[in-house]
Amino acid sequence: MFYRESGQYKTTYESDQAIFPIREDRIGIAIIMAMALITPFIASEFILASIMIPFLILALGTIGLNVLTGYAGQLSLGTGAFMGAGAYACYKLATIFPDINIVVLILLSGVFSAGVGILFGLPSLRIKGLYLAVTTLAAQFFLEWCFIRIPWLYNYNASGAIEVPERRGFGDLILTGPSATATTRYYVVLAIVVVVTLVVKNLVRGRIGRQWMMIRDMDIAAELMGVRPLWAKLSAFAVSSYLAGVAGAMFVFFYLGAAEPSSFGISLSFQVLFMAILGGLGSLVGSFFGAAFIWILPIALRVGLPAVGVDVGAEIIFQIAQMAVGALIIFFLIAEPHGLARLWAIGKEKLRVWPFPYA
Amino acid sequence: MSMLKLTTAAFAVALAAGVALPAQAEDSVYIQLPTYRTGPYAGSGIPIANGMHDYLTMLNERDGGINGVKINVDECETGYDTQKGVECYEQAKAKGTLVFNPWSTGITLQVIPKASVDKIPVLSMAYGLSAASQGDVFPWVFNPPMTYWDGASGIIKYIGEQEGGLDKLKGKKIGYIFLDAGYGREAIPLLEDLSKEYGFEMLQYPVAGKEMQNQSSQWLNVRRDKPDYMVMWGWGAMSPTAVKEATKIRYPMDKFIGVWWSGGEDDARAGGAAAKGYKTLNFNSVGPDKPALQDIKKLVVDAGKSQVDPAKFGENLYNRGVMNAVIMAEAIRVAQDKSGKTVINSEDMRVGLENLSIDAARLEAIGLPEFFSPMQISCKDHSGHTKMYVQEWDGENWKQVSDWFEPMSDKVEPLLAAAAEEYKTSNAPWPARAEACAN
Amino acid sequence: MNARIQHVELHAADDGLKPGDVMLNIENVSLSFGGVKAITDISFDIRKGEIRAIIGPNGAGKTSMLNVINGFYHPQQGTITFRGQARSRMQPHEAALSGIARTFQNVALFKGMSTLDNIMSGRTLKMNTNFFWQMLHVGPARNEEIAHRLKVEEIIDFLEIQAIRKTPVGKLPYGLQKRVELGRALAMEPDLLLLDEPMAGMNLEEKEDMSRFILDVNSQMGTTIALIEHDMGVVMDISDRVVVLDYGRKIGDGTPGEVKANQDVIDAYLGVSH
Amino acid sequence: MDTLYAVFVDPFAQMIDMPDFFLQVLWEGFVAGVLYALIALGFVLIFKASGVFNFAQGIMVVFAGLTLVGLHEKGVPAWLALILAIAVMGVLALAVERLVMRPLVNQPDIILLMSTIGLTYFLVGFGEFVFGGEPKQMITRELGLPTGSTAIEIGENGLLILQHIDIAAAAIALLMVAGLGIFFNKTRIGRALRAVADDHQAALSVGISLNQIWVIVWFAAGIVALATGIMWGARSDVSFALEIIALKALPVLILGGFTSIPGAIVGGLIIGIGEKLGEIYWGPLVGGGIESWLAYMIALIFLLFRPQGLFGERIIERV
Repeated sequence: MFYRESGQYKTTYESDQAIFPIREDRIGIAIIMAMALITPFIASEFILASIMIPFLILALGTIGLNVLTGYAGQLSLGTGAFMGAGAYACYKLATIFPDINIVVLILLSGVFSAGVGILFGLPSLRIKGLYLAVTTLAAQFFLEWCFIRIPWLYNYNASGAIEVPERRGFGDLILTGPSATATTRYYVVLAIVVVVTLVVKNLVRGRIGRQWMMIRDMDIAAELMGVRPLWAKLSAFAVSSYLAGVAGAMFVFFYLGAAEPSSFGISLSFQVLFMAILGGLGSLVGSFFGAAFIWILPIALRVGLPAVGVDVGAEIIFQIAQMAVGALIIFFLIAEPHGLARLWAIGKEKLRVWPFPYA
Repeated sequence: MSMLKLTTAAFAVALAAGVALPAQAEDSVYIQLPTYRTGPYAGSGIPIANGMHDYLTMLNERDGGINGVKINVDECETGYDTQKGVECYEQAKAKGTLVFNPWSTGITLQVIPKASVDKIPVLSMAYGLSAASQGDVFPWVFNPPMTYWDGASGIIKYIGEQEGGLDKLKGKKIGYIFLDAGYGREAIPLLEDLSKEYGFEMLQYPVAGKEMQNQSSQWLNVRRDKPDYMVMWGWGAMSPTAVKEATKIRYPMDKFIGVWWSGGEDDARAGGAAAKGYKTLNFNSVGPDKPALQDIKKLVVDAGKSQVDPAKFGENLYNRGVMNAVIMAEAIRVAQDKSGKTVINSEDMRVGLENLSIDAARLEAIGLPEFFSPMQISCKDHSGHTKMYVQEWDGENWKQVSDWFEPMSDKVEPLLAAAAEEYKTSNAPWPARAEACAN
Repeated sequence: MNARIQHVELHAADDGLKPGDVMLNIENVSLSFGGVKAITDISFDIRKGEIRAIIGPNGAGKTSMLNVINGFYHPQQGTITFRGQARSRMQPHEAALSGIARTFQNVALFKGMSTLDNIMSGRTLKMNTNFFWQMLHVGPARNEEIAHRLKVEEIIDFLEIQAIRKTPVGKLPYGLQKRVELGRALAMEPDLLLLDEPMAGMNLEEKEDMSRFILDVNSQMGTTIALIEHDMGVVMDISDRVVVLDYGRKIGDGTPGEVKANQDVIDAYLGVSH
Repeated sequence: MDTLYAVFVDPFAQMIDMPDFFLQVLWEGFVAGVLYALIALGFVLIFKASGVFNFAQGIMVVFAGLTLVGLHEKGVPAWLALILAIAVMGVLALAVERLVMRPLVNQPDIILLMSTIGLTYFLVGFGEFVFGGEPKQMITRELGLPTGSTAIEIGENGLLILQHIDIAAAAIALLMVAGLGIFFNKTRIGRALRAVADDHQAALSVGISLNQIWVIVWFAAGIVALATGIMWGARSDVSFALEIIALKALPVLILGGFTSIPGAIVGGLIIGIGEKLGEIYWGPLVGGGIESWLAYMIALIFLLFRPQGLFGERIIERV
């Protein structure tokens, strides 16, 4: 009733190819953006710092993996390490160039992780499918080792950890470090995530995104139509690891505040992979759904169960959350292998023809 | 669509809970205990968690809390994972915890900068950042009864005694096998320093966290290098595996000395009879016999309010957990005294910790005579650098084999000051101490 | 209409060849996998502007032949000359670049994409705005996208598939998928179009449509076509010349009439033992 | 020049210099390799019969071991605990087939892979929930497995120490491979399994029940996991920290090919011995700890030259 596109005629291909060709979608996105903007005024600091900030950052990491796996069809189990590459690059940049705005450095640090991504993407030219997934584990473990064994990366810090220095920008606002308020960090993260997501959307709806999808759906046919697999796969690896790197840098600079190599372990890779799959491969909006779900479910269980009077030990809740996540992953794979994004699409489809059951 | 609803519902619950968090009763204080009863480090984490939890519960049961103020305790499972640790910290902060005990050097490093801003004292009992003992730089961080560097110096001192003097260390080879994380690396600068000073060669054998249970390469290297002594900084599943591997290569166990964290009964038990002679440092007494421990047994364990396996009650790491709780409880008392309030907040707690003094008489009074060496924390010294001893595994139990002795404070203290300065510069702008010393 | 968006004509490139000149020449080509010979010493040519059929029983090496032509397989022996240029190990995307397009025996559409995107993907080689503009999707990138969209819409009109423009191709019936695949190949504006069994699995009506499209492509756009087809009726009706393969060897070559009269061909199809 | 010497000459000089130590390294690598191979074996069983890349094999090892030890801790005698643990693996196989594999039939590889990662998460939570999170000691003695060690003298002062449990592990691995070989080649179910591996639909059409086959392979993989869990648990403790080590089976599979049982064994030995030699003799050059990634790198480089694995056949792509 409220969501109907009939009567909205497009007279140019330009308007037909807009990101949100349907008016209701545009209104919806405006409402979501408005809500995102006022969140700091209504939510507690805990929600802002422990839920919203990491959720947005991980959503960006998920988009990164989605570019590679969802759009270009190359399965990767090394996202955590690529995020780490970005984080360490950003740490080095921030300590070498203390006067440059940290947002610039964060966006720049992705370039380094992109380089690493290209390097580890090279085998994808010969190795495919599950075999490739296993080789990305080489990237995961090798990079983790580098974060430990190359002291230069953490400025020879005795503890082997990187600690986020305080940096100011945009006037004299404290952006990073312990004194940065959750609200400031939230807005910076939100801005970066929204802008970068838009850019990725542009990429995937244009020539480059089509090339990725061609390689994903039928690599031989793509090649016979003039796509150079080298270029298409490596560009996917580059963009994907760029996004992962930016997400990793933000993860440390705006969320964790300090990081050890184990912060970028394989469990982070899996976490992001779950977000991508549950959200829906090949869907940007799905990345947000997936990230929200995987991030919030355990916290909701942890905070929510005691709040509603279920009194069990912290570790029991932890174990229940772990079981729940595992079981839900299987459940959703069975119920809807294409993830939350598909459910969303089906929901929209139903709304469009409501009150009739089908069009 | 069910998924969407679920997400929304989950979010709503989280939101509601998040808003409801800071509420607390008038006559109680809240302490969140970050613990890990799951994951690869659970073997060490469980007895610690039980000890902390049970002592505080016992105070509530026996005395109705501290000076009539109940201690609200809940646990937050970190799994020894820094990311989860930060979550727990944020949750603890939202619920107004008096003090934060990270129980992981990684998490400690993570929360040190935050805690100073949020005004929550971090109590990292004999772990974490050694340099945090410098109260003038780290007003919000406490690491009593001593630092890792005290421990490392203690081990070298003990080895020196075995060899008949520190000068005999010249030309000796001392191997250092450690968990390759913030925890295990913390002792390296001091050991390197001492190796230069006394002329022994230090060989490093890092064990990656995820390879803890696969140490055969490290021990093959040990077998090749034949170090005269082995020093271990192990935790969780690393320690039992190391003990087992050491027996496998037939390393002389009496030359194998662990830090206090590698001294769980289960750690040594894993090596079976062959582990006899394995030594570790310690700074608390082992065994269930102290009166306060008996109170715990009666009021908490036997009443079914504890998760501890009765057979493991009073073991080393359990008592370590109790000791951590004693420090908190005593600090609360001091804080109540200093602030004149019974329901204190985290800033009062910091003052309490900073003026904490537990002497032999006080230990006697709380039913824990000679439970640990008397400690005195001050504005300047947040660690106390108290005494430790060496214990040896006799195949069944830990036996104290040395007197209580002091660390090489003359060697450690200047390094601590230098490290604190370095931390300050590398984390510039590090806030200057704003809190007055309340004396 | 946006003035900055230039209109591109849809036809094969002018390569200086006149209709009837040899466009592609295959000489003594042999291909084997391990010890198995797929193609043995085959020679034939394809002339500009013609419809050339390749026929033969199953396993005769027809598809392998197409794979050799567009660089997917590399023959061990023999030379291939395209537009006067002999080539050595050419990569598939280079074949595409030189103007060879193709459809597949088992539909090889990009299943995750819509009809529109599938056909747009045929324009890949003709699009060249850089990464920077692609990221912003304004200016040159958007103009380019729209210019090529116009082109693709022409093809959609030509193939009469306007209604399924935004449908994911995986949901389409087989006959329409084949049509979309042809559209995708046409979007490349090829000089030489290779069709691998374009009518397999179609009913009579669909076959008639497809035949009409092939003839129209050939006559209106001037595209040279090589096709593999099992339906002899169709082959004889629409092709100018036919080459017959059997067990990886050439056993006949000529106009439909000549081939029909060739004794070897009749034997091969009726199964006379060798 | 020094670098070249350190990389190409010195390690070999060390090997010759201390032959007993070299043999010890080989032996340790061999034992580790056998254990990797055992994990890989369970994996191959499932992949062969269902095309499922079973990421959960590693966690099944821990879960099986934990069940055994956990039951014993709760007072069940060792022999009964062993039987019960086997039964639990059987129930797990049934549950996985019924609740995971059957509803997901015909889904793409990545979905099946993801479901087994989901299974991994579930089993970790479930195992800890039931048996507690702390590492447990394997009941080696109670199961009648040998403990202790034998030292063989080599040359002057040379000593090769062989743990009896390691010898037992190698022997059991050998027996399992032989047993599976016979099972696959000589029995009716084995033939059905191979048929399913070749072509699901064709197998269905000749009356083989896919569901039944899947239960059988998951059960067989569960038993292999239990054996692995016992062996590995005897070397260190049974805890979920083993999970990461179990990932080492993946490069083993790459080397050996996903479907080859001999490949799993040979791949396991190459990885096990290769990473030990690398760590001991070349690791110190770059600061040690290379064991954590060496196996994956070996696999990666190997794949670049032979994408089909050691025993796989070259794939001819068709369009």
